Amino acid sequence: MSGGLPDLTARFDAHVTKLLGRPVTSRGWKQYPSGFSWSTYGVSIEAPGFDGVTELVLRLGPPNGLFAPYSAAPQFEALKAVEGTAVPAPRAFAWSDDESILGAPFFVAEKSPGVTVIPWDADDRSPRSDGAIGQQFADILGELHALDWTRTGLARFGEGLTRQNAAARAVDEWERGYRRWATRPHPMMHKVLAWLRAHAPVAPRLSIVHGDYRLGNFLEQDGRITAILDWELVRLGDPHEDLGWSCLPQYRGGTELMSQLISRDELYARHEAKTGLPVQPESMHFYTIFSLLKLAAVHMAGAHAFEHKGFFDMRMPAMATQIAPVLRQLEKALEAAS
Amino acid sequence: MSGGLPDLTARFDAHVTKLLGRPVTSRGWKQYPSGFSWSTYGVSIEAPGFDGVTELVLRLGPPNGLFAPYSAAPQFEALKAVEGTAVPAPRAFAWSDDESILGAPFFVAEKSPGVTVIPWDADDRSPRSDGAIGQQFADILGELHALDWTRTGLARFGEGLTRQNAAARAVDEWERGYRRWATRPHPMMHKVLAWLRAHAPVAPRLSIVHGDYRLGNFLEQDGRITAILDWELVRLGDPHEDLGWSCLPQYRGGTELMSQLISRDELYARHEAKTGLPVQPESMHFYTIFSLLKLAAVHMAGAHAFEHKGFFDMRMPAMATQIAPVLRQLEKALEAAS
Amino acid sequence: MNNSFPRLIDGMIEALRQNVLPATEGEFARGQVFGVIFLLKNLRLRAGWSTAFLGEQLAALDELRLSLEQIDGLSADAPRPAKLAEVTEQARDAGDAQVCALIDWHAAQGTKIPAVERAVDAYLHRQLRHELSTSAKPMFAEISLGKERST
Amino acid sequence: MNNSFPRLIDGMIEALRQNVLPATEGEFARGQVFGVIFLLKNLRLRAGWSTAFLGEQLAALDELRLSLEQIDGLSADAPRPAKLAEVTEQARDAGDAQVCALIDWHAAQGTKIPAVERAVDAYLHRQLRHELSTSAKPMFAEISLGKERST
Repeated sequence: MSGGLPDLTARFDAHVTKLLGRPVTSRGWKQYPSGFSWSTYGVSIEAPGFDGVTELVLRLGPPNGLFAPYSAAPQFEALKAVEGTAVPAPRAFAWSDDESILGAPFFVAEKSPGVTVIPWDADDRSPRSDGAIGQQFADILGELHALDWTRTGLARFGEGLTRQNAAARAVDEWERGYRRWATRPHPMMHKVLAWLRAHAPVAPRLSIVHGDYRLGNFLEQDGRITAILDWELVRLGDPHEDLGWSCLPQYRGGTELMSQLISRDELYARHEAKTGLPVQPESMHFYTIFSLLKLAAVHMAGAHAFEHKGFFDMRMPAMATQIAPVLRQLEKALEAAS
Repeated sequence: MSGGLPDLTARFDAHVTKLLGRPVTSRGWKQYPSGFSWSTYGVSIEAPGFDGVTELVLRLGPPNGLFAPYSAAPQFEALKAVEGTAVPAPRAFAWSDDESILGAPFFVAEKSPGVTVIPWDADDRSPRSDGAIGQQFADILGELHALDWTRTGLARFGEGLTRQNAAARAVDEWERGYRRWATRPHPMMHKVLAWLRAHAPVAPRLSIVHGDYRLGNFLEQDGRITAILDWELVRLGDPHEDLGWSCLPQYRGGTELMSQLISRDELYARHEAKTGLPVQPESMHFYTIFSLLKLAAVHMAGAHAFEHKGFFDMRMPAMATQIAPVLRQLEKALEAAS
Repeated sequence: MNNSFPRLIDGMIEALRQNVLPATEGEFARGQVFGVIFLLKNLRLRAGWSTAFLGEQLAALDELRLSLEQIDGLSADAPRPAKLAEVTEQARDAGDAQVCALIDWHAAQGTKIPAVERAVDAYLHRQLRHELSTSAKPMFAEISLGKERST
Repeated sequence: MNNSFPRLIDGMIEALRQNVLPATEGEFARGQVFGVIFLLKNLRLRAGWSTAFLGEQLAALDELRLSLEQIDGLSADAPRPAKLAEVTEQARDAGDAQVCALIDWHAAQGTKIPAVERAVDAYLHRQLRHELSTSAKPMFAEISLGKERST
């Protein structure tokens, strides 16, 4: 999408003009550096805006992005599904996968207040001292997993899904990712896939799974989480999947705190209080190993995007250097399991 | 010298205060990007300045520079030697090789008016169309070679030098350079050194040799050459040495013009008119091959400075990539000679 | 780490061209970026994964091959790495593909053979240790924040 | 081109760090520079002059060695490249040092041996042709001016 901002601005204005039925001229365009996958822009429009909102975020899934080809539908439906619930998230107003509109799948949402914290910035901006953010982090995840999604737009992504096949479907999905993105064969991935298939647990319920729930993917302001972001990996499945991911060592920043925010025990306890579901040790073990496999596959996607899709962001090959460390973690995790 | 400008400014002010016997505060510091070897700064001081001059150039020879370790003496003496002659050059006011003063050998000269033309910028800024610059380029070189240097400060660099040993001394000097800088053995250099020793000509006279006389090393303004610059390779020797260097294919920019400025015949004719010395074909052949050997050694100095002296300027290894093309030219030149 | 040396070089060149050059001020600094690009183009023509780097990976494959040969009664159907003729990426990838096939085959067997498991695990461990020992210290903070890390 | 692969990589890293980073605006672009630095550090651990690149140079040395063997009456004192055991920079440099010694020795002889001259010239020619065919198109205008060349 490089170099195309003037064109993007014009196309955005034309589309919003059509949506709102009145002439709109956007201003104050700013690209946010965060996000490895979708491009994120801040933009203002004149009042009355969308539903009164004039400060917007536009997210585009570029054709050469990390997990491309993209669809904006799951993210849009997830934001719609949590609107008005105890899960804070930007309100979403519009989306399309029609690339003729802005050149890529996109959605438009409100710009939520607050700032993000980058997981590996150990230097400053630490919001973690009083634990309030960590408690919200746990509570919001519990609220998300307790939601009834069956009457939301997400329901169409759950066809044929059962508590029995949820784990196998998750493994299938990321095995497809591995086969799509690996730039060379990785025997350890085969070993792990075989283990996962042999140890798939039954889900205690079918929940909305955020898919990338961790430090770095929410906004905070004045000690409060104002919005959960980055729903691009949202799916329906076992709530343990999000717990496993958010407890990855990668997000602990060398601390004992999950996502540098909350102890494992407190996370589990608060999650159980919101969902009524006790955390199952076998499920956590499975989804920890699953999360490492998924992380390895994400790193492979970085190598693939850089080498094969012309996505020349140096973060991609930098991610690719982390394949071996994650495979090493998998080796240790399987050793511990045997 | 990176990062040290505030310190350099303070030390410069202290030294100039001492030289002029009154408090001096410099301002308007600017580093010029040109120059592969010495660092060049433009700086202003209050009137009355040096001899009325307030716009100065400071050149420093950094300890990790291309041909380091450096001495400022030859350049200073050369500028002094041509002062008041038909060879336009900046007036020089002060110099020292004492590194305790500014951290490196340096000299201070007036800032001459005009701009440089970079040899490989084929795009624009061409001053060559009317030939006037080319004629001056030839005439000034002739004037330089006709100068009597025996009563100047350069005389001390000519001890033991004769018309008979001038070529051998030039070869010795650049063989030392090759041996100092080569990052690996280059058999072609040995072949060429043997050829040069077997074909050394007698110099028609002993002249000041600029050592790097070409497009890119002078200033021009309004169709006139205002100053010959970059005297760091100045030596005493055969005037053919400068002619051979300024006729290198590297400086022709794909044209038939020597240094993109003047035809070979006209250069020779004007040079002869100024010096009274006919250009000798055998000497030109020798100094063409010598100049290619010297250019190859300069390129090797680039590799050496980058790999061994911590001079992390990407122009250095870029120069190093040109060793093989120059060795190929030498191969062809020796083939033509045999 | 990625697989293809030339594609990695190409990507570095494009990142400098597309992402760094437009944000870099001054002809000297931009010239330096072009200098890095130029050197990368030369490396593309002259460099590759080193023999030391690939050789150790291939030695690990060969060790696995020999271990498998010594397992009595291992089915002739079992995929296994072939004997290696040359030190190349292609040889490593072909060997790893055979190890992948062996793992998949073994996972599908009703009766597991512990000696196969041990041989494969020894290979995976040796390969990973080598990968890690030829990896630079991560610089994710610098890459994300655009500044040197203070710690 | 330079001799030492790791030193070349180190120099590229320092040029980016010292000359590019301070002149690059914005955390994204600076982060990209760190990304290139990080990858270069990895290449330093994993890459080197390729076997294809060095192998051709060593084949040229071997050809010269065989040519010299066939010259009748060449003095036993004449330096010459030794038989090569391995494809490394060190082997190439050692061979080239022997060729340099041969050239110096021959230059010092009263009577020149045309066959030696021919054999050395054939070697020099083959080596240079290979060097040139593994060189990227020069980018001096870009490096000096900090912008893409329009031609």
